[in-house]
Amino acid sequence: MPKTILDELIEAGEYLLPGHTACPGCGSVIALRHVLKALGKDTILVIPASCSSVYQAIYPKVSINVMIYNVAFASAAAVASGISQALERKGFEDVNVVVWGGDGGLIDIGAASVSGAAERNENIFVICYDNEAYMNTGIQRSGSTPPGARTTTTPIGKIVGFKKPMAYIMLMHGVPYVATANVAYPTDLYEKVKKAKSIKGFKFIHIFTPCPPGWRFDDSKTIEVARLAVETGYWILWQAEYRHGRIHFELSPPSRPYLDASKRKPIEEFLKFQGRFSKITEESVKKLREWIEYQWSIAKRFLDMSAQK
Amino acid sequence: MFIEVSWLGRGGQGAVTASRLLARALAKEGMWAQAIVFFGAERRGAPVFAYNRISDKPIKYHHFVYKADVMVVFEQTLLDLTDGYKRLKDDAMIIINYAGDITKSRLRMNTYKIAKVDATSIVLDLGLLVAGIPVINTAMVGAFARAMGMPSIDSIVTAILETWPGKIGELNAEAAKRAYNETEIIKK
Amino acid sequence: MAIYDVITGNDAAAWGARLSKVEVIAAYPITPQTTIVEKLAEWVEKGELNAKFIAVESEHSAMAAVIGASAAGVRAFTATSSQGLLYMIEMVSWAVGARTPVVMAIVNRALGPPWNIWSEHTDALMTRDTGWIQFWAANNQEVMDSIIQAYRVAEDKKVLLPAMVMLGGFVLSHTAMPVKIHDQNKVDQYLSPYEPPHYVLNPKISEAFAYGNILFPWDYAKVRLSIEKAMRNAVDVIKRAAKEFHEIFGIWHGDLIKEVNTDDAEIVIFALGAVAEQAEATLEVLRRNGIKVGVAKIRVFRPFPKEEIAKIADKASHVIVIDRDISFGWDGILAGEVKATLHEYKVDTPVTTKIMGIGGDDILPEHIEKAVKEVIKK
Amino acid sequence: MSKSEEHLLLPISHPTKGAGGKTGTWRVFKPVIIEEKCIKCMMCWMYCPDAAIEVSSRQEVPRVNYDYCKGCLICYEVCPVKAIRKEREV
Repeated sequence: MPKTILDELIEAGEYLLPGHTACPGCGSVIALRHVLKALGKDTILVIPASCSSVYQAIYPKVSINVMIYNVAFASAAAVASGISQALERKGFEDVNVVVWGGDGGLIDIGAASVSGAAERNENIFVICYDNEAYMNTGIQRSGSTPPGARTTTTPIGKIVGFKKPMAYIMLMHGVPYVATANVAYPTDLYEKVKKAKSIKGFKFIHIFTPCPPGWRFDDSKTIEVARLAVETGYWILWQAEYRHGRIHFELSPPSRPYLDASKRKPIEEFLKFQGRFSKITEESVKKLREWIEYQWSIAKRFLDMSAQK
Repeated sequence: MFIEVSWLGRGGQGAVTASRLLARALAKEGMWAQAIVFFGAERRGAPVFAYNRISDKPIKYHHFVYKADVMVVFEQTLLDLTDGYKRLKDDAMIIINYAGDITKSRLRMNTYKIAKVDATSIVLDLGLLVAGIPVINTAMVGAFARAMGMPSIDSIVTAILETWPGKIGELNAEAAKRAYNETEIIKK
Repeated sequence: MAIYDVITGNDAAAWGARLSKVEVIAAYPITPQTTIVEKLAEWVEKGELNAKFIAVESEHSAMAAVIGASAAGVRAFTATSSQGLLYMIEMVSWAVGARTPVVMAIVNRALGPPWNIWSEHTDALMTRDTGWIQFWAANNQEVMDSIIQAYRVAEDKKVLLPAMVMLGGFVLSHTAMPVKIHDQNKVDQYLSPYEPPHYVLNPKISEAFAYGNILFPWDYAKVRLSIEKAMRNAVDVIKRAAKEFHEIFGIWHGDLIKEVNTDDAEIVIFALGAVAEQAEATLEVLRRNGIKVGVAKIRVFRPFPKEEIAKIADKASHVIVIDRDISFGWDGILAGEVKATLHEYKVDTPVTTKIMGIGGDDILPEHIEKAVKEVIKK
Repeated sequence: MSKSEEHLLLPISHPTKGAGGKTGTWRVFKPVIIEEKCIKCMMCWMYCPDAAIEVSSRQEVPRVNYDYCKGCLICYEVCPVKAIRKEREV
């Protein structure tokens, strides 16, 4: 019987050890399990302040079986740059230097260091697990919180701002590899990380990871919520490579049907599960719909650009 | 021995580099020399100050020069513009870039020792221009050597060639040598 | 053979890093530091220095990158000034807990607003409590030599803490003066290649571990206490580093302090960096006038040389502390440290404090003479 | 730690199973895999946030490690053949 991705995932073993301290149903750790399977042992995770600085557990033990360097909130991509350059200087080029952080650390406060590392095309991965708010400090809005979502700093639902399209922003840096992923599609995530591993230079992967306590839904619904994000067109799965002045952009299989807006489920399907949207106004829903359209219009433009000869 | 030098130039003319070249050339002869710069909000053309402190033993002073023994002036208007005379000791020497008859200048010939060189003509002749501005700094270092009797022109040439290897260095060395030869010392 | 050259303090700092064979440099430009990293970038591009130069997007990232590089086992260097140092300060503090023995040159400059690019020590003194070893250089030779010594001290297995080397903005950074550029072989003899004895962030070398995950208060206190122990160990390590430097290079900048004419001095002046050397220069004039003055150049501000200061002050009948810095609502920062030290050691020599040279205001010999004469009148 | 190393107490942690303790005690409901219904699709294993469902090959029925299973019941939700039931524990 030929080996499937599932066999590969099983054979890869577990680098995330049971008995970590993430909340039950945490989307981020599901993603981390598969990311680490793809990366393997020769990996250094650089972790800024985030849920993952807590769920890795408490000194003198740690729940993750690869090397971890915990760093200050805004500094992760710069620390990773230093590590990567030092390893290269010492002749160790086949070590994965990986920033693993949340939307707060990588899309907001640490965005300058992420952008700087991208511009210098540092040989690092920046992998953002996006739970759409500052969960570690107790659910405050972030630049990645969608319109209408309630957080402790947007108690009636986020009114000001959209959701920062970080993956597109990174793509515009002209870095070798950018992808989005989603915990509901772990094999897609696994393959994207493996692909990124084969590329030298800056890699950015943006993973959608629902947070049961922060989004106020039942612990068991993480995968369902994540899948609905794709099926409603709210979260688009794609990967892109930049080579010789051209972007090669492709929609990933789970998102392909939804290029056709009529195939998408209504956004309400995604919203209704989540307490954070329980009091969402019609105006915010409209804003969300527009935002989704806008995200797809960008994707279409990149698809067209890739199709041109 | 303890000599304090002021360089009075305009932004772009290379007064700062001149003071550093001089210090470097003096060091080659076993002298201890500082080259000090006052950086403000210089723009091309605005007055610029640089200084040297020269001694035969290590200097531990770390301040600007307020009363110079020697002032190297890149053009005479700068003296009026900057209250230059107030920055001079009573028996100071002024080394000035000046074309034509020095007795027709506004310089206080009776107060100070004067050394004069037409550095602008030398560098125009050699084509030493940067961004359209004649760069007279190396010529003025040559004039300093003649007027003060130190360092030797050879040390200056060496310092110039170390700073700019190649054609640019040779042109600047030539400017320094010509200025050295053409400097006139006018007694008070 | 050593080369004898006339170079600026910033070039001397760059030479210090070059002779120390730094392997990763990450920096962001700021006046008056910029020419240090310009020089290093030039050497790296020309291949004269086998190092990686990371042109980061901020000072915060500069310190972050050198922490990462040092953790991964290389000798790392950066430099900054003023606002840049303050922007970086989160990571400055981080480097201590990370136990990354990086060295940083700080070209001291005043803080804004209003904008001011000239010399003042307040910037570096604001990092006083971070756990960095602090060297204060009084001239360009000392700038270069202190960087080499700083690596030796920082990387010592009894220490493993970052170290900074201070030089006054413009006063040293842009002032050229004779500097003996040491022979590389001699520097290599003095400073062995960096081999981290505590941890290396490299899965090819070490088993997986996590550095710095959450730690409960009782354990945290022990970890921080170990930093204090390392800082105390640094005292002897600095003394030995200075002594061996003298043996190899024949140059003595002092160890934690350099005393000048303190033996018979009635009045002793304490100061940092080039300000201390300016006071030293003024001594000659004062002594010629029969005033017995000495200068204690505080070369290392952290660890603070309390015992030495107490001894020097005890012999004198009056102490003057000159600060080119200010702690608003208190006094000069060095003055505070000296006064507390004398109290601790029960030395009752009177202390006069003088704040001068703020924002690059020139400190002239007559200012120092005046301060001394005021004390005499008392 | 010897006296000579007291200055170098590093905040270094080592990978350990159960670093956060026996997180199985967090559960209210527990998932139970019904072996005879299981089609070995491994969805439960794939989506377990706690790596608390164990399997070493595709030929096996996955096993729940109750020492660490926090009882989120994602496995119960994702099982395509309802081969997992939930049992109240508290």
